[in-house]
Amino acid sequence: MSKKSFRQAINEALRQEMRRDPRVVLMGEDVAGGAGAAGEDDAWGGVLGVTKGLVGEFGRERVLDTPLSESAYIGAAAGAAATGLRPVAELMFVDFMGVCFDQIFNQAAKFRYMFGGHAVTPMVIRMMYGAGFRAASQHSQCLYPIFTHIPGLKVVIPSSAYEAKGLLIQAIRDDDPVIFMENKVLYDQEEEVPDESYTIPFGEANLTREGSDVTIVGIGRMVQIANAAADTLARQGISCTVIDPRTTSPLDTGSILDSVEETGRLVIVDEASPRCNMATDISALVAQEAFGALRAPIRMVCPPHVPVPFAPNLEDLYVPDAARVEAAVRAVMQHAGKQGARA
Amino acid sequence: MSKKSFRQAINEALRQEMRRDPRVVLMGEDVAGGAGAAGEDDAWGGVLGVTKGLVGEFGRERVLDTPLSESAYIGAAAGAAATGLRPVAELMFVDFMGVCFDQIFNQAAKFRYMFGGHAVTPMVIRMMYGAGFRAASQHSQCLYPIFTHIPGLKVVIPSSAYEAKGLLIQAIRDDDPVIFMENKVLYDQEEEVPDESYTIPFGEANLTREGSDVTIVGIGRMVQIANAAADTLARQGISCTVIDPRTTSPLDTGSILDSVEETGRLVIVDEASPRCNMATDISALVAQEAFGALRAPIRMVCPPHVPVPFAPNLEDLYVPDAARVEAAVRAVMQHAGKQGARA
Amino acid sequence: MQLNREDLLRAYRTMRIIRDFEERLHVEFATGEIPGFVHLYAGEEASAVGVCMHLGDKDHIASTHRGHGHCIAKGCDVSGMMNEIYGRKAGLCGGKGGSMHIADISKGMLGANGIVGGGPPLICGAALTAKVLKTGGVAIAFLGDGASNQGTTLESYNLASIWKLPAVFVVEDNGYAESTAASYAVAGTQSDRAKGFGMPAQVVDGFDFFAVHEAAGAAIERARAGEGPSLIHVQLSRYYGHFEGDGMTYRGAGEVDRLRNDRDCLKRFRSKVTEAALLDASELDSIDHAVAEQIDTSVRNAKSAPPPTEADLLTDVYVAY
Amino acid sequence: MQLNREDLLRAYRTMRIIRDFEERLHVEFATGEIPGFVHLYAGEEASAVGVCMHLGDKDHIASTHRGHGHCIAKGCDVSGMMNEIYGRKAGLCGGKGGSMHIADISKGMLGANGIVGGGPPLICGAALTAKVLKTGGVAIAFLGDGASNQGTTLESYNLASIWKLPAVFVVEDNGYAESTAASYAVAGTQSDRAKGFGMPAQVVDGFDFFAVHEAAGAAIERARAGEGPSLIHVQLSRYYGHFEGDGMTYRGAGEVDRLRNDRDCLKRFRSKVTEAALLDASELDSIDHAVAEQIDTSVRNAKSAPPPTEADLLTDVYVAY
Ligand SMILES: Cc1ncc(C[n+]2csc(CCOP(=O)(O)OP(=O)(O)O)c2C)c(N)n1
Ligand SMILES: Cc1ncc(C[n+]2csc(CCOP(=O)(O)OP(=O)(O)O)c2C)c(N)n1
Ligand SMILES: [Mg+2]
Ligand SMILES: [Mg+2]
Repeated sequence: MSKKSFRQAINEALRQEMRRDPRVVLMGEDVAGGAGAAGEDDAWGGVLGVTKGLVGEFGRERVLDTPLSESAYIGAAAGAAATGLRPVAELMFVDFMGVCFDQIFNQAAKFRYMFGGHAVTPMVIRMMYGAGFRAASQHSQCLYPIFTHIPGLKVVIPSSAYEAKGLLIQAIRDDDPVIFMENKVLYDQEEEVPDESYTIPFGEANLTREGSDVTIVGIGRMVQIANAAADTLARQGISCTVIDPRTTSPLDTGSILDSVEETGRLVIVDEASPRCNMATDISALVAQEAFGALRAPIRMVCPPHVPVPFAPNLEDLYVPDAARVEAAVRAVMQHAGKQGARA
Repeated sequence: MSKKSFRQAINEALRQEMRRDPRVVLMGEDVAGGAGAAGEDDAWGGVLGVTKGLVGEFGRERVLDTPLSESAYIGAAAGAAATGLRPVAELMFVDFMGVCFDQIFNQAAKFRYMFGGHAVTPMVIRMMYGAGFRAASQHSQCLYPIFTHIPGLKVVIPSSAYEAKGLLIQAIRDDDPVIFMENKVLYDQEEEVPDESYTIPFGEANLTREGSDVTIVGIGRMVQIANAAADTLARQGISCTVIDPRTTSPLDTGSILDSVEETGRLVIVDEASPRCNMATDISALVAQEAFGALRAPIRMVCPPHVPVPFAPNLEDLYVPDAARVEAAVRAVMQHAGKQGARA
Repeated sequence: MQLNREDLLRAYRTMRIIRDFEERLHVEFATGEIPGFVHLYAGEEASAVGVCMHLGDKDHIASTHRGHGHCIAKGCDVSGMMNEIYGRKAGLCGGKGGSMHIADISKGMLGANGIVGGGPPLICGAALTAKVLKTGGVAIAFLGDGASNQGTTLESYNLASIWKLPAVFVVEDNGYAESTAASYAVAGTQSDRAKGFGMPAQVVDGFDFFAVHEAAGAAIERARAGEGPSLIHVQLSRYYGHFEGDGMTYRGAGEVDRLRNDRDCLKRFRSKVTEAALLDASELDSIDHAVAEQIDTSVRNAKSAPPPTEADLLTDVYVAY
Repeated sequence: MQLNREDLLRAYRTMRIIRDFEERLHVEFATGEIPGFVHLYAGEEASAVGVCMHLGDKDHIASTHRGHGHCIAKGCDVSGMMNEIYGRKAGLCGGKGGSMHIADISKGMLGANGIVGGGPPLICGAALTAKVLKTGGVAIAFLGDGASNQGTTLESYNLASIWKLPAVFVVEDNGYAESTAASYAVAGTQSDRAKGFGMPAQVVDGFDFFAVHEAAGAAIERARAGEGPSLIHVQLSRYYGHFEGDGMTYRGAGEVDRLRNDRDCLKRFRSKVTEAALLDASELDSIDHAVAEQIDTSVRNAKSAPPPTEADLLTDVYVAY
């Protein structure tokens, strides 16, 4: 056990799984870097250095730099998975899914069903998501609601380094296509991460904190925002449960419903665009399945329905922060009861 | 005024707008048909004959058969829209969005915001959606939740021939990128449609029926299913309001909230895959904004989280039908009150 | 690869099965009993069979919406296919896929595909598996002239080329994508495109089984030898509409009849092998009869076979969830 | 197009503005004051300027993530650009776009683009507008060697070709896509690819303004004359990393220094026009001074300019909603 960054945790998960299973191969743009160039090999290890060092250990047959052709190589990962490899493909930024989405949602995700259960497609697609990098509209999106919408995909969104390692190892061992989303703002964040390999099962939420007044569900990095808000609120006498679902598909509906049965109040923090996102998904689940327990409106803390802006001051306004979560929690705490709720 | 099919209504809308405005051009695979072939020109008029006859009137300079290159021609529509044309591009089946999504969501949808308000991109992308054709997993999806999720797009889903004509004319005159979704099962359905041109504004829901017990919101063809259910329920003494939002983006939140304030009960019927879909979106809206009015859990009637199956008996089970809507309405009517709701 | 008697009989039988399968579907579709979209391969048989004769179960193919011929040539069970097309539980995909999604991965058949251009990237993956796991296998993408304009296809040419994958791209150019002529929609030539991505290409007459067989043999041998991908431009024609229900008004008068009379791959095969005294006409006749019976039985069985059960709606989405 | 004195001065000034703009950003980025990703165009100036000298406001270009040079060459306001890069309200996009999304549609500049291969389809559209509305305009897509492997680009070649659009594809081949060499990632040649889609191609030395200018002139003239699209393969190099922060360890030792010394487009332009006595060195010197001052002012102003207001977060998503 030692302190490792989110980046290192992912690198270690990849390395350990590649050692364990020769069928695991990596592919993506610059995942090694320097292919065909005169200078250093392994020059990049991914655009933010996450896969650095792996080509040195596993060679270019298993760590494949790709051309700028996402449909071809993400589709190749699907075809390879269906025929015996266990590829981990990197899409770099989730924002690029628009040039290769067909291979993900119509091919990989549907093989098993369309083919009557006779296909197994064990692939992982890793990608960065999220705002905070001043990278503007085309490099800052979340988009996991889109993948969550698609039957046949699993969607994993780790909230910390420890989570990232265990969930990625699980993803690689999983026999279904897995979308693995890495919040780029977290890469340098460190925490204690075991050296040995371990898995965190899908569909089992993590209650990062337990309280009695309000349930807060956060997605990915928003778990941290939720925890920060809960800290402040605790000092003010409001006791929150914070739930990290870890995977949005499958979603651990039981943990969320159980918690709301106890607290009677729900706030959801989602960094994704607000329409048809995870906040609406979880809210709808609870409004259908735990309505009787609800003592206040469900509140969603999300960005506005606008593309991610470039200017730092605007981007900071765009992303949900702890202050907004605190305000939402206070609002549901102050709610008088069932009558006259429409504010 | 005369009886026209949904198909004819769309054809007429296109024809009238092309007559009115020479900047309106059509493009898509086989929208005329027969390009370069030895036989009949205008051989197809779209895969299900929707654009038949238009090339005869407007010529091949304005009715453009395209190669099988969705990224190129949908992107071309975006580029043409930004530079002075008003293109109506046809994607054929929404299921094909995966090969061209980038041009829709990262280009057309974001131009205006990324460019600080200096771009205008008046384009319409027409496409078929929905199950019922025994067309299996890759030709039967809804996917409008994905477009609704994207800021910068407008999403229109007409529920009948009358609606289709008025909404399509509005879409063509609109200055933003519009996704126009046509349920293929409706093409042969007829109703009275005015001969003259008319528009139906976006973001104004249509209450196809008003009642006092339950609000039912249906999306696209599901409005018809909702109305059929409401007919049956009316005979059983349950009085429903049925709301057709017409556009999911913008969404007429006011009409939905007002209705729930009156009825206190909400059922949403959405043919899209159940996670992060319009049913969750509307449910979440109401659970946040009209919670105090709710007298029962919100119920969502959606397909299961599976790809669309091929076998007719399975497909019929997959799509929400009136019986399921009726059952959901009865369930919310029978709900005892706020306590013990979790069933 | 030299063709012995067995091979010739197999080639003829396979082409005949495809032809009868499709001709019969054409008839049955008209009765309204077959659900969904059906794209017939009749007329193009020499391509699927000429290519797949070189392949074994460890080799993979990816097919298209017009997939029946490729499935049969790659060894998919014919009655399993017929059941699938009728939406039956006993179908190769349990009735969940239908005509556009028939697959049998155990036979190396990675699926018909409802997305034009869906297959070529997958084939890069199958070829990568062969390369990394050193299976000796090759991977073949069948694609149409229309699909040759899809970005996914063109990217795959490049990827296969730079990775020197054991892959072959078989462009089945039947002159049309739906109602749009290739002469309108395809700029340049298929061979020049291959060259643009550093691949060799061959152009072959797709009515001639032997020509296809030879070209495919060379391309596949090259791939197996680790020399990388190549492209075969097969020029052929479809006898029926794009899908059943297409009136084909865009085709020139008599176009199909002429092709059927003058160039048909089965007729040509028959006259060639009988004239060269490689096979007897009677042997071929008895294949014809046996195949007719086989197809008849498979249709009769499929018509009365049970559909999937309600529970099947929810299974097979994930291995575990 | 013959280049008169005015043209030569303009060409030099524009290249110099681009160079100084980029060199200065390189310095300023290191201070940490510039937000986001910044991709510098320094070294490639002759391409943007050689092409855009032929264009007016009714002609359109689509650019890339490495867009500053194209913007400046197409006439975007330099201080508006600098403000944009600093995220200021006075930026060309109100601070909402940043380096990767600078656009000025009134100048025919359809935007830098954060998506590699995003531009070529758009340019087909701009060219279609020119054709349908008979504006006489042409549309140019700039794209990198990396982008030449993107399906969107390859589809656009075909679409432009079959529609005979007044379009030109300028492949700026700087030998790398991020850290990956074109020699590894690009199979075939850019010219052969063009041929595969029925387009003529020219290969030019991208350090030589005059070579680019001539090739672009011919391609643009062809497009304006209604003879369809073509491709120009411009061979050049970038002086800085893929983006600021890239250590460029993948490049050969001394690679950039050699290029800067031996082939630099500004040096070459200067020696050519002074040796031929077309312009005086002193004229060029005074341009250098004026440009240095202009860039300095624009940076100084941008640093102290106000950011967008909170309300700006929510505006400009739709024309009306
Ligand atoms: C991505 C995509 N776009 C469009 C279609 C609709 N479509 C199905 S088949 C077809 C034509 C295919 O032509 P070609 O590739 O030549 O194959 P052929 O039908 O001639 O065998 C089209 C446009 C589709 N299925 N997928
Ligand atoms: C679709 C997509 N894939 C990947 C990226 C990440 N990316 C940005 S620039 C770049 C390399 C581009 O290379 P090239 O086209 O040669 O342009 P250059 O940077 O050399 O000017 C990559 C991979 C992206 N922005 N968009
Ligand atoms: Mg074809
Ligand atoms: Mg480059």
